[in-house]
Amino acid sequence: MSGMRASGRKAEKVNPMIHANWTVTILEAVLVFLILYKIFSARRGKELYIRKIPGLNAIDEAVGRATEMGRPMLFSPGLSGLGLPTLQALAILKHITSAAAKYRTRIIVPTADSVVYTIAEEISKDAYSAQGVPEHFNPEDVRFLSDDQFAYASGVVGILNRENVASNFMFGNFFAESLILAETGHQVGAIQVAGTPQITQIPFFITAADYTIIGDEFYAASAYLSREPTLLGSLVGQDYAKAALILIMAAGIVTATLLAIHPAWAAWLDWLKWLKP
Amino acid sequence: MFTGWLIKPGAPQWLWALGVLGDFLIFGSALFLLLQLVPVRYRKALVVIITFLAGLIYSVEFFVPADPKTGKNFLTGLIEQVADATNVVYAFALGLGIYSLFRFHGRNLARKRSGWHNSSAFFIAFFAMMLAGFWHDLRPSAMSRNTYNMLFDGIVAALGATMFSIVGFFIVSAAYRAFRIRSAEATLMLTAAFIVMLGQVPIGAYITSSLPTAGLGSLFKLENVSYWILNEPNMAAWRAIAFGIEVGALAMALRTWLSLERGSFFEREL
Amino acid sequence: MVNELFSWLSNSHITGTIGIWLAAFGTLAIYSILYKENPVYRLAEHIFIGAAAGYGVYMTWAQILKPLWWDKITGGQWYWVLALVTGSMFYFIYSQRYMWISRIIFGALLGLVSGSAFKGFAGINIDRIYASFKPVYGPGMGLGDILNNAIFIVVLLTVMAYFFFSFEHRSAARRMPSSIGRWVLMFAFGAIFGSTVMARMSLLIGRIYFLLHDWFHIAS
Amino acid sequence: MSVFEKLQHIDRRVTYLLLVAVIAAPLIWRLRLPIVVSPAVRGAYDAVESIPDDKIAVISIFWASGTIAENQPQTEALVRHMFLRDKKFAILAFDPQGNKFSYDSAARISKEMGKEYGKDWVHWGYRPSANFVPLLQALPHDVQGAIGKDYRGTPVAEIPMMQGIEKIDDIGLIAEVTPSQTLEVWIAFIYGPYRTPLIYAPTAVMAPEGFNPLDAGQIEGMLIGLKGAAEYEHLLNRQDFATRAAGALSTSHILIIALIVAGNIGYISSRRRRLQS
Repeated sequence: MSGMRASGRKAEKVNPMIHANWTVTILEAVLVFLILYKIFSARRGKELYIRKIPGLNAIDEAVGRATEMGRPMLFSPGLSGLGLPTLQALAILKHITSAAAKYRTRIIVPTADSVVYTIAEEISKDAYSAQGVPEHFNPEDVRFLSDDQFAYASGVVGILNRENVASNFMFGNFFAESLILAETGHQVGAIQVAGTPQITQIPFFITAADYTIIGDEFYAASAYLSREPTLLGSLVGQDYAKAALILIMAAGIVTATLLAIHPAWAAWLDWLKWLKP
Repeated sequence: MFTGWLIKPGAPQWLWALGVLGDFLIFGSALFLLLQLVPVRYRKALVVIITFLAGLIYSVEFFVPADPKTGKNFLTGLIEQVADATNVVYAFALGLGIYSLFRFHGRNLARKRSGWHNSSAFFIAFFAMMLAGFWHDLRPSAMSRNTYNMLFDGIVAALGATMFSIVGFFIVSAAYRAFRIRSAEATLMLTAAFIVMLGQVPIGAYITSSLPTAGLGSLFKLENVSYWILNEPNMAAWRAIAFGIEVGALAMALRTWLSLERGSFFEREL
Repeated sequence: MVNELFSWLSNSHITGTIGIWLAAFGTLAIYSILYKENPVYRLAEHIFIGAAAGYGVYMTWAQILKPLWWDKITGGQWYWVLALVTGSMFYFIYSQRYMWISRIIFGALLGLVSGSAFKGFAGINIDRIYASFKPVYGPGMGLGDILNNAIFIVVLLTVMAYFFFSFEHRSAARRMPSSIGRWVLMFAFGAIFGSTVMARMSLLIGRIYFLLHDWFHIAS
Repeated sequence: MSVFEKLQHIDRRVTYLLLVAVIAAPLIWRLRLPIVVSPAVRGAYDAVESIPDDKIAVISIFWASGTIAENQPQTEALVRHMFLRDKKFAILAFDPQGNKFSYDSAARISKEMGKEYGKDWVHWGYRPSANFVPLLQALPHDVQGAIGKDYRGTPVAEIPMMQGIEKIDDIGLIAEVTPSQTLEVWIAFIYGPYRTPLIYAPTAVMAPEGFNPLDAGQIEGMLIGLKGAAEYEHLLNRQDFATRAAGALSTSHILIIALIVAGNIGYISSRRRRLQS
């Protein structure tokens, strides 16, 4: 797939786990159960509360502004090939193209991966057909630009400048080019909404974009925008899963503290080693 | 067909190419005809099943305990093949990307739209770089290597490094504009950035170089403060964000695998 | 004429010099965007995208298709032809009627991506969960460790609290952890920003040094 | 517009020009900014000094053109130091670009200092990074067998300085110059079992990877990015690229800080004025 991207810093170290042990199996089973349970209970029609995420409300505002000004929008789904962050980006793209099709506002989608390009084209075509205006879809607006990180950046910079873009959306995996895109968007006066699971790039979006979706608000986006019961349920399930992680860590902290005070209790408190990688 | 029986290893490359083409046509048409037999109402189900089965390969391989002697289970051999196959299949999609580029720039040229000369520059650069690559690979000589190096160093590497270095300019303008003490949040961000920036450069180390190198005073040396920020509070915050992101990704994976993500990508009936 | 060209191309000194001039002009052309968008930048952009695409085609062949596919077929593993058949399914997106065939390959890729998530989740998170079991107090611990661990725990919990979406934070006391979390986040983002500046400046310095030294021959 | 308002709205083009000026100046003219040598760099320097005469050093190259500004000066400073003290060394590249860059650098310095290829130094050529771990597993038992041929295609067994270099015990130091997470692998496969001294020369953003091993004594020293290379040059009493670049690093950071301060002075004063009026 696509090669290494220059990103600057790597996250904490990643230990490639080859096969699951029992602890991992049980932990993941619990998390999966919590998420699926909430999805299915939401599908049965349970009302769910989701807090406000200001950055995501801004998406509709940005679409509205481009429509009023009669200028195009740009959506960049990030640099990565087909992976989970890109899938989420494409789900957000679907929401935005549907709005674009509804208001007949032009949206340009430059991509950095052939497969992502293919799916993005399909999503856009689909969205225009669903709104009953398939003839408004311009296949040239969904483009493959380059799978080279900085050639892609140079192309998006060119489009942002030349097409007089009014709203710039950046969702997906971004690396060192995040600031190039966001700062150029700012310079051309576009209203910008951005979100990425790449933690190193979030600060650059915060400084240069108007609205930044932080951390796992990125994965909450499609639920928040579509209000689909499945997705809302999943979002609540994710909260429960995170709560489970917090409980495990709290128990671990208490145990570690007790062990530090009374090393002799190790015989009773050795559950910690189950999680030892 | 051809490649399996008729053409044996050692045959000339062009014969292999013909054989691959022939096999592709035979197998491709067979699969195509087979797929026509699938009734329209089962198409969606077929896609759902294939998605689920594909997901099973990696997940079952991960969860089934491995033979302690070899470190492998019954699927480990298969996933190595699947990983290669995925890479190969993915690589064939590059043609679509190239098609997209050619369609866009080709139309620019054909209709003499404004900027058409840029599109011709695109084509020239594309073919020059591609041919130089194959030339130096297939017919290595001083000439082909020089040409390849000239184009690679002079265009791809140089423009890439330049585009990358533009971040240096933009970091200055973004920091200047955004780091104002407008709110508590902005002030916190500014403070951390300020300390870490100073702690990383020689001049920062110089400012506090009069502090002792050991003991309590050394804690306040700028480079140590900056190191502490990066390794204690920053690491904890990073870990907390990452937990959320990872759980979000896991949920996304689950929904995709089980095709619960209805309406997230496609709506049109098949 | 052709012979002259060939003899130039055989001389690494000449091609090296041409390469440096190409690179220097390209560098200046790209930097011209900093002033404003202009025809020179546009030309450099198109050349860059073209060359990168050409390079991409060559690299896809040299690094993926040749070793993983072609060499296997010509080595006797004929069934790798099926990878080409599978890959061709992408191309049905351009047909209204057979578009659904492309969904099969999308489905398979989505399945593979999601199936490997369990492994990815475990590899990334198990170590980190374990590493988070930090004692808050112990007789053998120095004041520094105790403080650091306490800060670690507060930061971890408050930031995670910020990312809860479905719990209503009505009362101020309930809201407190998540607002502390948000402040901590901003502080952390500031630190990430600050720590990236040096690396980016190094690149820019490298580029300016190239122009001054390799091309202009000052700053030696 | 008052001075304070002007301070708040400096045109970005002006800031870019200032940036080019403050970077170019120390590169063109000698600008003696103070350099403080950190203990980590001192440790690396001392480790090179104490390589036994009957052992060789290995410089491992993982970098490519993307991080040349940081990793090349590190490589060159190490090479220069080894030539200066007559320590024999071998370069081993895991990146095709780094392979060429490192050979060119070492050959240039070798010529400049009157050293001879094959007698004072050798380049073991390039191995794909996929072979990194297998090579590290094979190297300790049979250096010449694991390496095979050098950069120029000569069997290493025929190279004068490689005579008697057979096992890991004949290697006195390993220097890892890298932009990626490769240190752990060296620690796991070489330092762990054989206690061969290691020094680490990462890019600035990767430096956090090194603090833990440094603290644990698994690495002797560390050169952090361009700054580390400059400190190393300072110890060698030289003022090469890194020293000048370190000046430029300092000046560019001072510029950013000055601009932030100026912007805030403008902001505070104009706000105060608005409150008064």
